[in-house]
Amino acid sequence: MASLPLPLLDYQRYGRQMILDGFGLAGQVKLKQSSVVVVGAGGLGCPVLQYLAAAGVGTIGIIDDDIVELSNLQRQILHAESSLGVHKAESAAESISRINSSIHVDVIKSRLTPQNALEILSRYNIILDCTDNAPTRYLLSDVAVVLKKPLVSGAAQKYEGQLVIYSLGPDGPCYRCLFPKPPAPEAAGTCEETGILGAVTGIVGNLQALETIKLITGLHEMKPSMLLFSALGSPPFRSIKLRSRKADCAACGNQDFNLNMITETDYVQACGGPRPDWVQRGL
Amino acid sequence: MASLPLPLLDYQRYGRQMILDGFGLAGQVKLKQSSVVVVGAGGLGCPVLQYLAAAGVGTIGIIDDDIVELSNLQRQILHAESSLGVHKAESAAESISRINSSIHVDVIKSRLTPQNALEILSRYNIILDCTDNAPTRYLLSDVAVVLKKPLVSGAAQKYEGQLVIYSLGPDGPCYRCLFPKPPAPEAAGTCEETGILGAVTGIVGNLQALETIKLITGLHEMKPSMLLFSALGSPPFRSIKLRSRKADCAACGNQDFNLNMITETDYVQACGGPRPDWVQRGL
Amino acid sequence: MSLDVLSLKIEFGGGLELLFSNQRSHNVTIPSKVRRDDSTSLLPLEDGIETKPADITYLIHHLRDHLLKERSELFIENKTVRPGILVLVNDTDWELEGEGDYALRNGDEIVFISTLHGG
Amino acid sequence: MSLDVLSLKIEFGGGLELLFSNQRSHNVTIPSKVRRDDSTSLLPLEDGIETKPADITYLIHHLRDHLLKERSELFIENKTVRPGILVLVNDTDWELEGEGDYALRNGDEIVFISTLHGG
Ligand SMILES: [Zn+2]
Ligand SMILES: [Zn+2]
Repeated sequence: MASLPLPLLDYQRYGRQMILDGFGLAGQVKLKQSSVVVVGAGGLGCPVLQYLAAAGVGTIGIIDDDIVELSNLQRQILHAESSLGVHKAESAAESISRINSSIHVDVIKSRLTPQNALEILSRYNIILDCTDNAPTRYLLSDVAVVLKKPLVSGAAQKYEGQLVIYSLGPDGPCYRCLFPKPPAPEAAGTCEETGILGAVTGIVGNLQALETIKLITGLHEMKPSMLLFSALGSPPFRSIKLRSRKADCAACGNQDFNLNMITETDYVQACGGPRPDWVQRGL
Repeated sequence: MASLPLPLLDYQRYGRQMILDGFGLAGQVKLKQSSVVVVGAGGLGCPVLQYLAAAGVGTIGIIDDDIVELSNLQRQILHAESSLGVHKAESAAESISRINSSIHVDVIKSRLTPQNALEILSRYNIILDCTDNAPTRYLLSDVAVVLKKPLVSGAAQKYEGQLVIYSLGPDGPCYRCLFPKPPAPEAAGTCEETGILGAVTGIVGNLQALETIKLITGLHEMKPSMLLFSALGSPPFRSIKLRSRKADCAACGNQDFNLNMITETDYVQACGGPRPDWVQRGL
Repeated sequence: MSLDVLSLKIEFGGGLELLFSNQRSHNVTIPSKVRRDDSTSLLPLEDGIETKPADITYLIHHLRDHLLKERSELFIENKTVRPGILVLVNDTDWELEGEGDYALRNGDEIVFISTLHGG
Repeated sequence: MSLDVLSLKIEFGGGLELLFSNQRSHNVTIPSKVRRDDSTSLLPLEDGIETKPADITYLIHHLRDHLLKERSELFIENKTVRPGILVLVNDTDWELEGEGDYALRNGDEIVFISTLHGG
């Protein structure tokens, strides 16, 4: 007797998305077989993890070395009051396992560094940037270039959000194509504490989850674009057509760009700080 | 000694939003003093409740008479596997209390009907339509007109979402201004089962939470508009400038429109079904 | 308006695209001067036929006759769109633009969107 | 281009608006022909002065000299925008439009957006 491609109960659990045009059983099987790593279990990572787990992504890695603090609860909705003091990666893993116990979750509580990033991230099909600082954003982009994996990158600050998939297909730009030089730290306003509205991280995180599901199921249009969001803007969303990969990009334009060059790059200097937050503090 | 407008720990918990331009301590106090009712604890209601609770809305009503089923878990992210068989309103209340135990939550497990809607909804400042059927949408709009309260209305189906605030300010249109006649049920494709992607409900629900927070804190521009979302569209979002209230609207254009007329209106016939789902089954 | 034809961008959403080859975006060309009775015959306008500048009411008939694939009652009713459909003219509610009487201009984008009820 | 001046819609985002009176949207009018050295004096162009059609490089200087309220080093660096700022021409990445050399047209919408790092 031939076995079903999915457990019988999965047809019931995921039926409402499996009946969608262009999704189907094939889409659900792809989700189950895919592996995704979410870097940062903070404001962006929480909604991302929630919807990836609910949709049935088979393997999810969660990287965060930070612990849950009271000031996080205003937006990091996988962490409860009872999780204060617990590692975010653990708290998030427990929350998404409550939604869906059938998915495999890797909890990674170590700091992502130029030394370990390539090895850790190589285990996954898609990388999600849910971090909160420029050095890690450059590091993730460089790793995605080397691994030739798409990087679904979200950012949120104050009332605004931004979303780009870097290294999308053979021609999509990397982060360095758009921003070759890191901004000076005083210009970034990001190594310091800034305000953030929870629902803004929620919207960007949900959009990251959606783009990831589109990539896995083959529903994505695969054209490089940037989505800008401003909670107080009118209109609130703006879609931007982006350049292709740049031939003179220090990362993706360089045939010889490799692991060693990443390790040698001074990501610390990149943000100007003496001790960068390699791992996402969940802004 | 004068008492603080907020408990001391609240400054820590909500600090990241209180430091935002135009938000401040005043915004946080307004959130704490406000009451919001979420009709439907399904695909839209779950993310809405999560972010309203996290942001510190003081009183939240949850109306849903349905129970959690396996097919809900793909998108209704406040319900866990352990909640199967539990009332959605209860399950959702428990989940948001884990995030924020300081808010007051009303659990309403009765069906919303033309007979009880006015009494129940009158207790709250803002009404959120997170339902899944046309009759309840007309009922909520009519009640919002009578009560002169804004109705933050979200809808999601397949890969698409829509967002409007009805009865916004003195001139904003109601649902009947835009759609005077209910569609025939075969045209609506909504009394039947349709597919839905979880992240789409997440995005619309998050936007509903955001609009609600903007209304409460005074950050809203107060211009009637509709936001259209298509997960596969390019661009994915479209903002529409909407008409003002219509002088000949059967509801908001009628000075005499009142409670009794609502009760008399045949909402059942409106959707063509013999037994409408007054309460949201969390599509 | 000196053009003989108008080129329009038409978009369908909220499930309406299912009636139009399951395709959301269409480019449609219509005459700039049309029969006042909204009939959409492509034959030349003869002397004595009453005409008007092409408006949205005409466009609705044109789409029904030349683009719609099935079940016209899910799109048109009593010479206008059926209840539950909102029409947008260049991202503005058509009610602000004169509804069916809005005189179309070359390059206009007209969106037909069905209201969603799910959640 | 026969106009003497160009009317542009300028928008700032990602925190850049803080440098411009904390206002996201601005309407800006600039000459259609400007000094090749990007100096933004409003005095008439005399004979012998080298000129060029107004481009984005000129606009950046114009905004610095006539709209910026503080800390120009957070907006301009080496005759272009500082690292971390993306420029959009009518919702398209300026790199696809020739970057600073893009010749501005009346009615263009130019957006300056600072990349966000938070999460
Ligand atoms: Zn590159
Ligand atoms: Zn009305």
